[in-house]
Amino acid sequence: MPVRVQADPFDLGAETAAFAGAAGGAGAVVTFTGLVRDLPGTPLSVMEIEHYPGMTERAITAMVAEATARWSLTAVLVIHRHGRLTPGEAIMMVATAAAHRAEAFAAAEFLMDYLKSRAPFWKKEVTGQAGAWVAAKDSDESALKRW
Amino acid sequence: MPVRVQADPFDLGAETAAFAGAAGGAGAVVTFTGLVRDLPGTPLSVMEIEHYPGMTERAITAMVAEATARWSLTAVLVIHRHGRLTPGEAIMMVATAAAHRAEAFAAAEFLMDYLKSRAPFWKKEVTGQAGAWVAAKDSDESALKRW
Amino acid sequence: MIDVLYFAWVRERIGLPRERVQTQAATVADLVAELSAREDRYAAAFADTASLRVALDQELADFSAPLAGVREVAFFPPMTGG
Amino acid sequence: MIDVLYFAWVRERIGLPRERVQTQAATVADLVAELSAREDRYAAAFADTASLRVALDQELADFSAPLAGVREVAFFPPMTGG
Repeated sequence: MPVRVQADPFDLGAETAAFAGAAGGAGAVVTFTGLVRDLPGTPLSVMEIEHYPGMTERAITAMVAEATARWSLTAVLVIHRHGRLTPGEAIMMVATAAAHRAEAFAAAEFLMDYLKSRAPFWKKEVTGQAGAWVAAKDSDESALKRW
Repeated sequence: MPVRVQADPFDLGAETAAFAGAAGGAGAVVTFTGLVRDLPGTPLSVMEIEHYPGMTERAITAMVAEATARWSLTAVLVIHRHGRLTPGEAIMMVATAAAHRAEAFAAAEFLMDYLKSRAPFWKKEVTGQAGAWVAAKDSDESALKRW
Repeated sequence: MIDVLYFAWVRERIGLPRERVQTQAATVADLVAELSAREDRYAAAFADTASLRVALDQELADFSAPLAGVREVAFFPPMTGG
Repeated sequence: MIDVLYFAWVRERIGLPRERVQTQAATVADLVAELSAREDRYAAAFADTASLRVALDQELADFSAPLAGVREVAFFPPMTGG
């Protein structure tokens, strides 16, 4: 199943290796991984990710269908976590496989731009007792205009 | 060392996991992997990759320095194999880490465009006794113009 | 009867994740007006609809969209996935 | 004396990967002319310099580049890495 929304951690290395191993006729594999930042010297904060069960899977599946229609992809994978994540953990990954690199890159960027602004996830950074919802960026909304 | 030119296979999963694990303050990791195509129904052919020892490392190191100067990257990795590769094997990988996804994607695409046309590697596809040098593509040369 | 869902700071401001609402509202905007008239916490959550998004039956929609036949309405801030 | 290296089909056509060449050639183009005059296999390899690339001391260069001070010249087809 190319779309997985889950609370559990995933193994980035194993997922990447399995994806490339099953990519078959592809010459080009692109992955994107989003990480909870782990900045030395800053107070340790966790990230809480809320989502809209049902709509999340539906929205991402529609994005994957759109990407598959636009580019000749031999495989696509989207994994996105929700719940409580600690610094350094992978939040999500996208992988695309295609015969040519331009298509694999374009599809991965397209999926990322849509995931950022059109998949129903909301991030909250919690430091100590205080939590702050991450604000959506205008640059993320405007990134959609290129597609 | 962010540039490795080697005959030995590399472990894509382990390299990706290690890279993301060491990316520190990065929120975004992009990888590109080039694979020897493994098309069902076509005769099995191996790929022989010749390179120019010394110049290869020098050229890739210069590309990495240029990428690091252009974008705010927290880490870069380039692994490129030479010698005899079989279908499905990884030829090379590029990984970039940055605070923001646009920079990680741009740097990875930049490095790929330059590796394709400016790093001294030459691919030969060998099917049975016959070998054919892979021709450079005009589209790869023109891809450089965007940077 | 319609299911109304709230996420992220909308959920926190209103103080619950979902409720069933008896309404004759014709559009999303009408429903927002009805809810805002109930209590301050609703009025606070819906004060600036430009900073809110709405989904009807799990598809993004506009505040002018009709509610006829809709079973589930969700209100939330701009999404921050990826 | 200068080291001259050949790669890929240039190497195959000329039949060796490298050689030391005694030359007074002022430019890469002059060196190509000297080598082409030696034997058919060199003439064949250098027949179309538009399809060749040259590196001087491991840096890409033009065929019009001077050879003064250069220790290593390499001829090869357009690169196909990645």
